[in-house]
Amino acid sequence: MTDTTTTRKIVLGALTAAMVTGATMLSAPVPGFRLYFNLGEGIIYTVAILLGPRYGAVCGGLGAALADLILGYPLWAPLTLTIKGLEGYVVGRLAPSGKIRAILAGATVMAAGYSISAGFLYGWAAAPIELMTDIVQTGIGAAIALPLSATLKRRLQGTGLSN
Amino acid sequence: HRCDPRCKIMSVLILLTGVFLVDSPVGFIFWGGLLWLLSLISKIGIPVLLRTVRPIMFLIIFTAIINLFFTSGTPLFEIGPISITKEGVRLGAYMALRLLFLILFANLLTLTTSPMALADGIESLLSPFKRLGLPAHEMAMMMTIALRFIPTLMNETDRIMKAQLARGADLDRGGLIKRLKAFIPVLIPLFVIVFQRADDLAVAMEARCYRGGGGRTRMRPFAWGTGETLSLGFVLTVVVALTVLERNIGL
Amino acid sequence: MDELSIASLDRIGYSYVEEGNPALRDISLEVRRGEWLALLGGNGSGKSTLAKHLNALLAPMQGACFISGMDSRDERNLWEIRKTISMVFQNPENQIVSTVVEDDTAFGPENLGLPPDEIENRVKKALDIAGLSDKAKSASYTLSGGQKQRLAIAGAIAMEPPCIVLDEPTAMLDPQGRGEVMALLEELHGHGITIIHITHRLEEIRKATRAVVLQAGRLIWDGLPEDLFKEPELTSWGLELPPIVSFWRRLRERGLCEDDVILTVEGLVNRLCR
Amino acid sequence: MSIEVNNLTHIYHRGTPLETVALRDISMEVPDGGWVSIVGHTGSGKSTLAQHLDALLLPDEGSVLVDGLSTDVKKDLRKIRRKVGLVFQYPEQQLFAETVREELSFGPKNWGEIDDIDRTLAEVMEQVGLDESYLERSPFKLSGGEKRRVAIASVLAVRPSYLVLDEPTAGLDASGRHRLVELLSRIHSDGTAVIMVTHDLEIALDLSDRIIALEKGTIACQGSPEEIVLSLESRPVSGLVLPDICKIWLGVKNRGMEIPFSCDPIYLADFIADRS
Repeated sequence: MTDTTTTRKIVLGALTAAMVTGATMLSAPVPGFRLYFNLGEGIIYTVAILLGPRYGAVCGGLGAALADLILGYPLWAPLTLTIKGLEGYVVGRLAPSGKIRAILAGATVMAAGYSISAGFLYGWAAAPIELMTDIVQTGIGAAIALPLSATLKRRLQGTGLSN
Repeated sequence: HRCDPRCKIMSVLILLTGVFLVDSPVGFIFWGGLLWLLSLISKIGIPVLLRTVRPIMFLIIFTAIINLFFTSGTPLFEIGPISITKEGVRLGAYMALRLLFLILFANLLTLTTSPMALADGIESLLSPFKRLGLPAHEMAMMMTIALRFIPTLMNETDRIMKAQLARGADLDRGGLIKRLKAFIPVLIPLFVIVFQRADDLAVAMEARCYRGGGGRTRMRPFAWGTGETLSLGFVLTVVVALTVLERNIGL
Repeated sequence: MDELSIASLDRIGYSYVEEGNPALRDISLEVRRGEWLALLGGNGSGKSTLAKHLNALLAPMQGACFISGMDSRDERNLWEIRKTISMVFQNPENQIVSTVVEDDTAFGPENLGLPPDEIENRVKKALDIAGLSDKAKSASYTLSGGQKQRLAIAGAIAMEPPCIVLDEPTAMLDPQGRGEVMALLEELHGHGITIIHITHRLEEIRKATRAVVLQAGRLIWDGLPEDLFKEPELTSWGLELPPIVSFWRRLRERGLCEDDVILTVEGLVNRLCR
Repeated sequence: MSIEVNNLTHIYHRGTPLETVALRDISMEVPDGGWVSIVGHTGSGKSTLAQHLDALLLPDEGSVLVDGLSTDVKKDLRKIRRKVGLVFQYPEQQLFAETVREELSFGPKNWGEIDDIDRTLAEVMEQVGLDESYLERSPFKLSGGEKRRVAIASVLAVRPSYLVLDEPTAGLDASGRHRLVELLSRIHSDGTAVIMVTHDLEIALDLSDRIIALEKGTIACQGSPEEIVLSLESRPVSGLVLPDICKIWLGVKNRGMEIPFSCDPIYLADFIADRS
């Protein structure tokens, strides 16, 4: 039964990604600008902190990119896949040595990625606005993820559900 | 354009690259023609295609305006501190049009291809990189499962939110931080459900003989025929031709 | 090895935690091809643990479990065993992999590496038997509970196993969904598929050809379903009598029904109003 | 004091292509201390109706009044939710706290009613049949049936006047179901009105004073259990199958025996045995 773990990894990655997609879709987006504030970031950070960089990358990249596809912004999907994937990875990688630092690093990756993309797509004048929304977005994410990951970690201990 | 998703993905990638290279009014007219042609072939009417842009129209206008006002250069006219420059008008119009075309081509892909077919196409396109350690099959499998569970998880979230609401939780009052905190009793049960479900589903998949991508076949195999090669060749030729042509006329 | 035997358990034992109470103790059971075996027991009787042994999701700690002659402790037999015995679980929601009904049905055959037209044939046939042909292109989340469980069963039969184990397939369904699933089981049995149906609902065993009861990890009863209804100890085994069975048993105690088992409304009313 | 539903209509996705009428022109009443069951097939609108009783959904037409407070008045919504406790299907899935005590205190804290909380919790734990040592345990480490009882206790902890339960027996085995029925009877005899939404006609007939049968969003019939059985015999409702024991009662009665209504097989068997 060596494959149990691989299969479970795939499934858990997929389900956490679906959570990110759902959380991103739940809040009504301001069209196009990815200016929608939502709980997606909070879930990405929580998953990355609890389960590590690989899950962080999968749920961030895949989950958020699927939301772009479903909400009708396919153009942004590949960008999101890369940027949020990297963001989730960075948070997961750095989380063991400090959650706040990890989130700050992830936020930097996200903000830089989207600001540069915005520069290319809408002109450089738009980049600062994108940067601002990204900072708010990560702030919301951190406010959710820090308490959530801490309580989840404690509560799931010994229930056979923790990883 | 009901052909192999791989062909469609590659074509759209070529088209998107092409759009980035457009740099003259003539170029945009050419591209408009190409878009019209493609929408004819794919039997998606231009009105349907344009409707997909409506929610993003705000963004296109925003792009135009922001470039209009914030580009320095030869002033056309000034109103108080705001000056509109020749370069600004040009850049604003180009950026907006370029964005419009990018969105339209990307939407053309998603209008003609289901997310499932996209997942399969991406898996197949990425499979040559498997040897470099890229988990192409796993990514496609995850995309399939994620798509399947998005509606289920959203229903469950709704139910948990209502259950906590019924217990007096207040999700839409108070300051931002207070509201965010109120979501924690919703998110914890959601995570618990997800972990439990991951275990159950993994067992169910293995009971159905799932053992990774190796040795799997598919019910609808990809058929890369001459049609696909021709259309990809066509798209490539047209894009290269248009770009070269535009450079020589436009400049 | 007996040609007619599909699963043969030889004194198996299993515990989830070392030192803890074993989930299964010393169970021997021979399931024959073509049987419809009802496996009964209350919560914690070990019936789900036993089911997982039949599909090689668990391997016995003591004793041995042979599926079509293959020893489940040998990992090389894993895939052949899972091809021989398919498994359907309690929660249909947690078994459906794909958004589209027919794609989900194809999941098993695709894992077996079958050629595309073979997969398509099997999917068609399986959906037909499960009564879901008109839903083939539908999204799985639009199905009712009963339809979802039938889809899970279709996914199992598309692998064309000689035997299917169903672990409380009706527990999460409404009465209509339960009826649909029970009718499908009857149909599968008619197709010659061996059925091992795990349940705690006595009313679901009437069509079974054999019933066994587990209690606290031990196999305590084995026989014909109609004989089980006569068993005086029945209620102390964590099984609840369907009201019609309680009614009949009470009448029998009061001397109104002889020893023949009458468990239909018409039969009882006719008997009482002769 | 009662819950009154007048001509309630609920439409999902109004004004979109997905528009569906979930409830049409529903009128019903739940008296203080009563036991009303809402039965129907999945998709008959019974869960939607349950959410209206707790002001989690608001009427598109008609009104819902809880002790005189209308769900139309926005500032009364929280008061209504305070009076009505709603236990969702599979309520154990909503548990989140570290200990049972914290879980049960969630409601009282939200309503700002934490005076005397220890006594309330002790009472509630007794009502659901768990001893007080459970208060310090993690709800995630309990058995399925215990989790469900904790979830019901978490709704009872604010002492609602009306307790609405959506499919309370779903997924339980025979003994779990048995214990849950006992628990509900205890809550009811302690003075709480119980509104049970279920597809389990057997339990509804056995326990309630009054039954409302829904079919495709409208009331197909309502009345006492006996009236419902007679009505379902003459006019079947899709998805509602009469339990065998009721069919036997009907069969014997229709053959001319004077037999009082009951769903209890032992009572019926004894009655018939005594008569013959």
